[in-house]
Amino acid sequence: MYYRRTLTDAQINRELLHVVFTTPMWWIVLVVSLGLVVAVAVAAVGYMFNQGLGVTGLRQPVFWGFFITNFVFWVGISHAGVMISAILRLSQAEWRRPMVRAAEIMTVFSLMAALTMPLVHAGRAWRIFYWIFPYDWSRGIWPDTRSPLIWDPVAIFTYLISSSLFVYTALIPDLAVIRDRSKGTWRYPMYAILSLGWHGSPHQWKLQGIAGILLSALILPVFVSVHSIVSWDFGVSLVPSWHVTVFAPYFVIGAVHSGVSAVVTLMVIMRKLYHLENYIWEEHIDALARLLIVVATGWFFLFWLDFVFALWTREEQEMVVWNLRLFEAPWGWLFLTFFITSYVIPVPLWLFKRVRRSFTWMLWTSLLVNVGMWLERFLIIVPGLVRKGPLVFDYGSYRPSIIEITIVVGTLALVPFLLLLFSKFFPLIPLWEEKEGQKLIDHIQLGNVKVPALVKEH
Amino acid sequence: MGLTRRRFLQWAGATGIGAVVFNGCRVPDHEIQVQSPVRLPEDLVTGRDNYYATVAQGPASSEGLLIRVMEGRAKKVEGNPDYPMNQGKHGLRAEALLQAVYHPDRIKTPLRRVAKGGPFRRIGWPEAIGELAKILGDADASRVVLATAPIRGVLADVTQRFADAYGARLVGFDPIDQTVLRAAIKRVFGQDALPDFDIARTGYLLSFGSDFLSTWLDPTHFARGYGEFRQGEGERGYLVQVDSRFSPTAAAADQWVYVTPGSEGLLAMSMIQVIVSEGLGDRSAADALTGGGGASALAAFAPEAVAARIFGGGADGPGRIRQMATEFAGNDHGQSLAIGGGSAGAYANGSFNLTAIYALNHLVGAVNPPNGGGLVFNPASEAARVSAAPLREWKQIVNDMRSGKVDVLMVRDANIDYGLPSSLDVREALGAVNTIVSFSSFLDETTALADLILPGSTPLEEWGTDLPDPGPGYTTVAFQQPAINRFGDTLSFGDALLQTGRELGLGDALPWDTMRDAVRETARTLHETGRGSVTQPTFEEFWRRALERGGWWDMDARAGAASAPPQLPTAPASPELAGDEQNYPFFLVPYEAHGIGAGQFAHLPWVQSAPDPITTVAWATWVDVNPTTARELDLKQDDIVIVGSPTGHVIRAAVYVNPATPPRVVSVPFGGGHEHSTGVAAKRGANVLGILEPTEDTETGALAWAGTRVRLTKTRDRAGLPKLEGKELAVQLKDQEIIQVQHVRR
Amino acid sequence: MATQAKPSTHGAGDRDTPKWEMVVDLDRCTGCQACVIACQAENNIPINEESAFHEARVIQWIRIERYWEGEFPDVKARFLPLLCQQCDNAPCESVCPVYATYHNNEGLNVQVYNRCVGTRYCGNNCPYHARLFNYWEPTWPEDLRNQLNPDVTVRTRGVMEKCTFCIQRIRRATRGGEAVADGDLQPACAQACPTSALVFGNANDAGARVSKLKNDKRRFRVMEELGTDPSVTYLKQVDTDG
Amino acid sequence: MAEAAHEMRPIPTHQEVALDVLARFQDLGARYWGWVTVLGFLFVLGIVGFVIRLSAGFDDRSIWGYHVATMSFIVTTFLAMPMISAGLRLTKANWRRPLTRVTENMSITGLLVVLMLLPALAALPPLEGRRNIWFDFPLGAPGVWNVLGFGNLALMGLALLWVLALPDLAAARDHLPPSARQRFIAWASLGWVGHLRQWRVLYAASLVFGGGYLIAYPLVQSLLFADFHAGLMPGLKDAIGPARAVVHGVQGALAMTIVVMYVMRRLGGYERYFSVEQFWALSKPLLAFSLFWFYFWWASFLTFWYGRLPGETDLIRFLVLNSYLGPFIVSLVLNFIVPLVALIWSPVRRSAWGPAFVSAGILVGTFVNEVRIYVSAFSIEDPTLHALDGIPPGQWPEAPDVLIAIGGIAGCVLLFMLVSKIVPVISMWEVGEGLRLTKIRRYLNRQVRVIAKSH
Ligand SMILES: Nc1nc2c(c(=O)[nH]1)N[C@H]1C(S)=C(S)[C@@H](COP(=O)(O)OP(=O)(O)OC[C@H]3O[C@@H](n4cnc5c(=O)[nH]c(N)nc54)[C@H](O)[C@@H]3O)O[C@H]1N2
Ligand SMILES: Nc1nc2c(c(=O)[nH]1)N[C@H]1C(S)=C(S)[C@@H](COP(=O)(O)OP(=O)(O)OC[C@H]3O[C@@H](n4cnc5c(=O)[nH]c(N)nc54)[C@H](O)[C@@H]3O)O[C@H]1N2
Ligand code: SF4
Ligand code: SF4
Ligand code: SF4
Ligand code: SF4
Repeated sequence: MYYRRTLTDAQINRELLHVVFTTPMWWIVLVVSLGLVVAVAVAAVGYMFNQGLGVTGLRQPVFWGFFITNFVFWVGISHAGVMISAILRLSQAEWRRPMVRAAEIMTVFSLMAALTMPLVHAGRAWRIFYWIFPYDWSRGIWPDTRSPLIWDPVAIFTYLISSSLFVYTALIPDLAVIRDRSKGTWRYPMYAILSLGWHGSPHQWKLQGIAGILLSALILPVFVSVHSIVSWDFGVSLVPSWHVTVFAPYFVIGAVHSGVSAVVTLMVIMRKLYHLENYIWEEHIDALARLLIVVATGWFFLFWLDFVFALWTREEQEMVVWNLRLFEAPWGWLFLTFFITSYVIPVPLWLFKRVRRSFTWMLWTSLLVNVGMWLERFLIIVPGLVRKGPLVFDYGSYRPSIIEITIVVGTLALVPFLLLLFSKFFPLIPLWEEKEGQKLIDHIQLGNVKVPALVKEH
Repeated sequence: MGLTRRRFLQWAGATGIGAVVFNGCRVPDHEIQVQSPVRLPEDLVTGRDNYYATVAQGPASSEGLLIRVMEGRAKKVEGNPDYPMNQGKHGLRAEALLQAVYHPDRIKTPLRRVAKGGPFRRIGWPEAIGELAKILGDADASRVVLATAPIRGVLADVTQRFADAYGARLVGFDPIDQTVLRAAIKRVFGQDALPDFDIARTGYLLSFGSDFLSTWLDPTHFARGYGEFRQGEGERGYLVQVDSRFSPTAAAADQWVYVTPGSEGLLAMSMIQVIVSEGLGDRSAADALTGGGGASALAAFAPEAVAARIFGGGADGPGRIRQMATEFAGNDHGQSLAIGGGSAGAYANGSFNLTAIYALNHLVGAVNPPNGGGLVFNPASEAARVSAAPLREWKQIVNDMRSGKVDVLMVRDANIDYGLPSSLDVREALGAVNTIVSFSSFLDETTALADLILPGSTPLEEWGTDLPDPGPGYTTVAFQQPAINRFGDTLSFGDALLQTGRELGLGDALPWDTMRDAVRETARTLHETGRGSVTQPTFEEFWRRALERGGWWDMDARAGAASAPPQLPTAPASPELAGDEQNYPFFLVPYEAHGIGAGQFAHLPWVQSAPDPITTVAWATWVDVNPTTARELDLKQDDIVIVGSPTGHVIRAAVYVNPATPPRVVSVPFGGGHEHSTGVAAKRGANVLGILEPTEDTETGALAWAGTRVRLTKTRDRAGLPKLEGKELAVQLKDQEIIQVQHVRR
Repeated sequence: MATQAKPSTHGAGDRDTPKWEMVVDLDRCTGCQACVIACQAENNIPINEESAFHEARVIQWIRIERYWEGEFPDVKARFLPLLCQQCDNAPCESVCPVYATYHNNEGLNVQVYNRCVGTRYCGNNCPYHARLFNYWEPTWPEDLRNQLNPDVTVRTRGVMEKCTFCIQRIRRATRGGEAVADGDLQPACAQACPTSALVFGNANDAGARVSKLKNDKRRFRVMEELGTDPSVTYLKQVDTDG
Repeated sequence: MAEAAHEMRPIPTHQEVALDVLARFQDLGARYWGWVTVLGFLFVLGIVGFVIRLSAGFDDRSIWGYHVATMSFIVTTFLAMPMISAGLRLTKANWRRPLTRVTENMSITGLLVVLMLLPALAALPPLEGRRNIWFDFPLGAPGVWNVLGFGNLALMGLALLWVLALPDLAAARDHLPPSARQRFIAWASLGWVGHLRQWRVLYAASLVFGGGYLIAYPLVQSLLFADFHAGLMPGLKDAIGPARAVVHGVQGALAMTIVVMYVMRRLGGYERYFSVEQFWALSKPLLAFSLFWFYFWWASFLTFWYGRLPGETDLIRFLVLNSYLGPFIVSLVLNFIVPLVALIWSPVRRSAWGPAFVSAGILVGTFVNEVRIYVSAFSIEDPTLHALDGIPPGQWPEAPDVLIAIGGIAGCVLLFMLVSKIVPVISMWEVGEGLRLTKIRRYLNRQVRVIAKSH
């Protein structure tokens, strides 16, 4: 079933390194336009630093809004990489091969996008290192490790570093391939340095393999911890509707839901832009879609628990939050949109093989999921503050300012922008993984049909 | 740490770049310094402070203050614990005196208009005084009017002397004056001075329209007593607020009784009728009151006859009146006391109302009761006092101005252009006055029309005395002294008058060089009594001690008994509202704003920013509308409505849907809608004084400011009201009430 | 190196150290706002312009919340003065990543502006909404700056602030080391309060008014069920029924 | 490339497997009856314990705590096992084939659970005033809905068992000599002959019932948690509870599967089917779910502990720190620490004894944990309070409780042994299918297995 097409190594090299060695017009257009959006967002950040956070829509007591929502969203997206590469690698799912690198690098870039959010949302962003770095040069005082805001950067930096290592380790064999095809004053030395003298000896391959497996195993706890810790930013607080025990797994599985959907989106777009029809097939997104059905349903279960156990106390302060979420404009409409786009539309559709195997359908359904999941984060975070506790006197609303929207849109442009830049220098599909996959293809004859089969890896 | 020169230079360079970068994004240098936890800024208090005792007088309030001064700058206003009226407490307006001193829009030098209608030119004080003396010297003294806000003490004396010696007509102005109250007190008790109310020891307090916890007379003084009344030594007092509006006092009351606007006196009369006819209360007083006529003399006021007019129908009306009368006359709660004022006295029948209300006190022995808790008379005083003139007099002055009979108008905090009803067309009348001179420190509407401005100083910068009226029940003289040097080139009004008087050769009538001398003379007379709170052998010692304590008071100097036989009112019982019910379906019950009053405090940012206690609105004027009424008129919170009166004048303001507003009433606070004045006050809110019908109290001629009917017209506009309350009407969650209440049975 | 400040969660076990507390008598409070403005003046709180109300970013370290009950004619408005409750088990403290808010040995929840980076997490976790964020750089007209209290830091934009129990007054009163008589030391709000609804004092002094009142039969603490152990005790409002 | 594949035994044929399985299936020897007798005796003891409890009635709810804990233990271990089969089938793991039937046969314990549910429901206090997910819904809540939920799970399990057994029932039908058992099997095989259409139905039905079971199980755990634990525990608002129970269910099922495989290897001679590959493969998710178990517990513990709300702190004291500290530690060690420390080592995973040892511990830990959760809840006197009124002491089992626990577990094993003589305990068709989809070939210098992708 997999790898119906046999590809030669030369063909793989040629096709996957195409964009590295040529610069298509569409690439320039996309990079420039996305770059402009990012630049506008950077300008908005500058303006915000200059004026103060007054330019946001935040207010008493809605201290967190779009930025934190976006932070949680991007941390969520980052969960795709590990889910795809580490878990599938450990479970030796063959269909992982074309998507591992793109998923991992998306992890790295979305973590970067996520990290910008707590940075710019802080009242005095220029002092933020003071918050995270455990130094005590002049204060004689360390950051307070009791604060979830210390757990956050610790977990996220760990995740960022290990993900980057993960990407890099898997890149080395491909870097050597590029190095061998590069000339010039900067190109060759750059790849030569980056490829660390890789020449593909069995010893090197063995080390690389071990490193991959080890990193996969080690990164899994980090993966679970990151979004759990993000969830505890809310869970351990006393804000009604935040102080919920189910948040940690609920956030993690929601992250996987949005992250894997983002991988689907990325796969479809990559396939189109980079002409990767030989590598990304219906089977791949079909497998992703099946994974998504399970993940989304697990997510739904936890969402349902959150809902039921909020209502079950029939405490009025929980009720007012849910009342706002469900029945008050515009929150109710947002909630409806969130629920329909992240679950009601895509999951039943994915039950159909035809949908699962259609790139167009999968593109739009996966995009819908992330529209919904962005809103989900917003609806988890903000209503609890808008209706915070029994102090009805302070009940108000929150509307993001144009500055907040610009900055959030900037991060939405930043990640594809970085991905495009990355693709200019490194192949988005690992060459060696594809080549290895080719070696494992076999068939079994059953009666008069030839069934595709695989050499079992372990 | 091995700090080599090289590394040091690197660091220095890095810091320099950092400083440039951070400065570029407006991050100040101190941002980069990080605080050690060992010595926190909170631990460090340095510098020496001084406290100066002084006093702030309002039209009917008197707050003794201590001003904290550091390095010549006033930092904080605190209440003077020794001063009998406020005993260490102070209200928010007193706090904001600081902002008057350091106000960014304060007029800091004398100004003279270059040409009529032209711009102002700064001039020096000698020139300013000379100019004023020349104007007055040239003018026919009988065509000169001197208008000031109500004043007491030495300043009143100086002003009076100046006006008398020169021959000008001296007239007091206050948009919301106490003429009716004074007249009623005079009539019911034969007293010239306002009495004190011993709220702390009162058991049953029946208040008609007097918002004494927020704006009426001296709220800080009353609130001090109110705290004791609630949770003092004795039993908890019981407060009934009879009011056509839900004021902060009504909110604090145990019972708020809504009555049809203007029917307060009717209710009081009816209660008297019940008390007399049922033989409750003091029988001799009842006889005296009815002139021996007994209940039959009051038959017209029997509950059955008047209840519908008071409560607007409903079968239980008479019963309620009887119950109120019985409670008032009984002594379940201790000493009863009836007080009234505010809107209750602001109808055509205001005098009737207040007379009837205060007459109630005779029936329950509330006049100087031996155990306290009633009315306490203040000793009469010969000291000069400039009280606000009633509307009747002002109408005449405005007419005189219009017909060219006034050549010079001098104003000192008398903002008549803003404070008199628009239908009098004061602006046009002022146009006919040759020369307008203002002594105000801020550019209010009337000052903006002035030809010459001699900016006065603020209370923290000047000398003076205050004889509180109402006082605490005994002779009290507060001293006002400069806590700081004058900030800006200003001169106190008193000193300006003294100097001008010298120029004009009125020296005999004004025998002092400065206000300080005048104050010292007052002090000297007090010293000579050898009595009171400060007694010292030498005058200088007395002077120093009295200034330190903030004044002198003689607790043994108390007033005698009521000097007039009890009387009942004879004036009309009906409020005679302007406007017909058909076209103007709502009673307009305006009220002094909790902070900015009737506009006198609108220039002070703290006062403007203090939320109204009931609606929590700040900085704006709003219209209180009942929720059902709002629904009927399709009005929502924040909708802008036009409030129009039969005068044809209108205001526009946003609606506050107020659950406590009675259905047929709309309420609008005074004080907003300044055209001129400071940047803080100007172009903000609406001036409801402007749309009032210039109806008078039939007896005293005072403005019947609550006697106008209005209609509401919805507009398409909306304006979010600046209020502290959130977007939702704040009603506590039923399961999670955060305010706990102890329920007691009466 | 400086010694580490060790935050203790519970103020003052030892009786010699003062434990500052406040009692708020709801039966006295008339909602008059004197406390609000007194605090504003004492603590260099920027002027709450009209825009601050529109933006719902009013900074008042003590504010009077007004709750409605019922509708005309059976209507009540109840006032609740809310200030930082100086919780002995303060939820705002543990969430701050930089120890910008901590508990001192006198039972005060201290805010160190200089350390605050403005994450606003403490604000989220304060059930009393007592924490206020400086969204804008606070500014005063030049002349008005003359009034600023030199004992109190002027906060910059981007930091949290809240009621300090007028710590500068506490420091001034106690810097000589001698004991302070009950009532001599008052924060600005309690000092102003015309009805004496606010009573402040040392709860470790058994004779102090605050110690007596906090055990009054009308006592309660706002949201006591949260276990924040506030240092502000409220006395119930009294309603006379029927 | 694993060394296991280095020198490979030739792949047996489908027929060899079938004959071997059927021979064991046919055998009803003394050893079998001996075990059945012992288990039957223990089960009767359980019934005695139950009757003792019944005679005391339902007024004192606390005496029913251990009964519910036993029931929940069965739900969390035996009744969770069909999820393994359903889940592995969805992931198309080839190594699942020999062990799916063991787990499916275990769904027979659903019958016992439904029986045990009825007295448990009778012991529940009325809904009024206590927190519940029924919001005072009038139609028979919670009893009717619990019976429907549990019944649905039991039926779904039996349906899954039956449908997937059809080819093997047909084989047994054709293989066994005529007897009452053979006639019953013949009836049960529903005329299976192996049409393409029949196979299609079988695959579709396995998907429906497998998926259905995977959905029904969390709902049943939610019912258990909400009605029997949180609903009785004043102030407990622990939304993660049902999810943690599900995770615990998977852990318990994996452990029970491993233990059953180990016992069958040792006592039943099934080494050939339950090779190290199965232990190895199962011990990976076992490690994962042991970590998850802790993670899910930690998530709620941290939330409560950090929040410092007095009500929640009291609950922690009750359930974790004071009254049930002992059971908690036992459970923490056996369900988390031991699996973590043991199973991270590949040699331990790649053995039969290692996973079996860890799994046995997990089962003990699971029972203790169910005691902690349900006995504590049933010992609360007034569930309508909104916070604990003092911290009640832990409750030790009494003789009837011990009998019920032993009898319940024995009953489950007994049911499994009985049903396994109707439905062969190894899925012959699934194993056979796997054999056809596998071949051995040379790759570079060694032998490797090639597996075709299929259902
Ligand atoms: N290598 C090298 N040598 C140099 C120079 C150079 O550039 N390089 N520069 C030269 C020059 S220009 C100078 S001025 C000298 C400076 O040389 P010194 O005069 O030795 O100056 P410092 O080294 O600062 O030491 C001054 C001492 O005074 C103490 N002190 C500080 N304040 C007070 C006080 O109020 N009262 C008392 N009693 N003591 C106090 C300090 O603790 C310190 O011990 O060095 C000269 N030597
Ligand atoms: N950080 C720091 N600041 C200090 C002091 C310190 O110790 N540390 N010390 C203080 C004291 S005591 C002093 S005296 C001052 C000294 O302060 P400066 O007078 O600034 O002395 P130097 O730092 O020695 O630098 C003098 C400069 O002159 C240059 N120079 C050297 N020889 C000649 C020459 O023949 N002709 C010319 N045209 N230039 C020459 C050097 O290269 C150097 O750039 O600094 C004061 N400030
Ligand atoms: S009231 Fe809020 S800010 Fe003050 S100590 Fe308590 S939690 Fe912290
Ligand atoms: S806003 Fe400041 S005080 Fe509050 S948690 Fe963040 S850094 Fe700490
Ligand atoms: S105690 Fe001080 S800081 Fe706190 S509210 Fe009162 S005046 Fe403000
Ligand atoms: S000053 Fe006192 S009475 Fe006035 S609002 Fe504040 S607490 Fe209430």
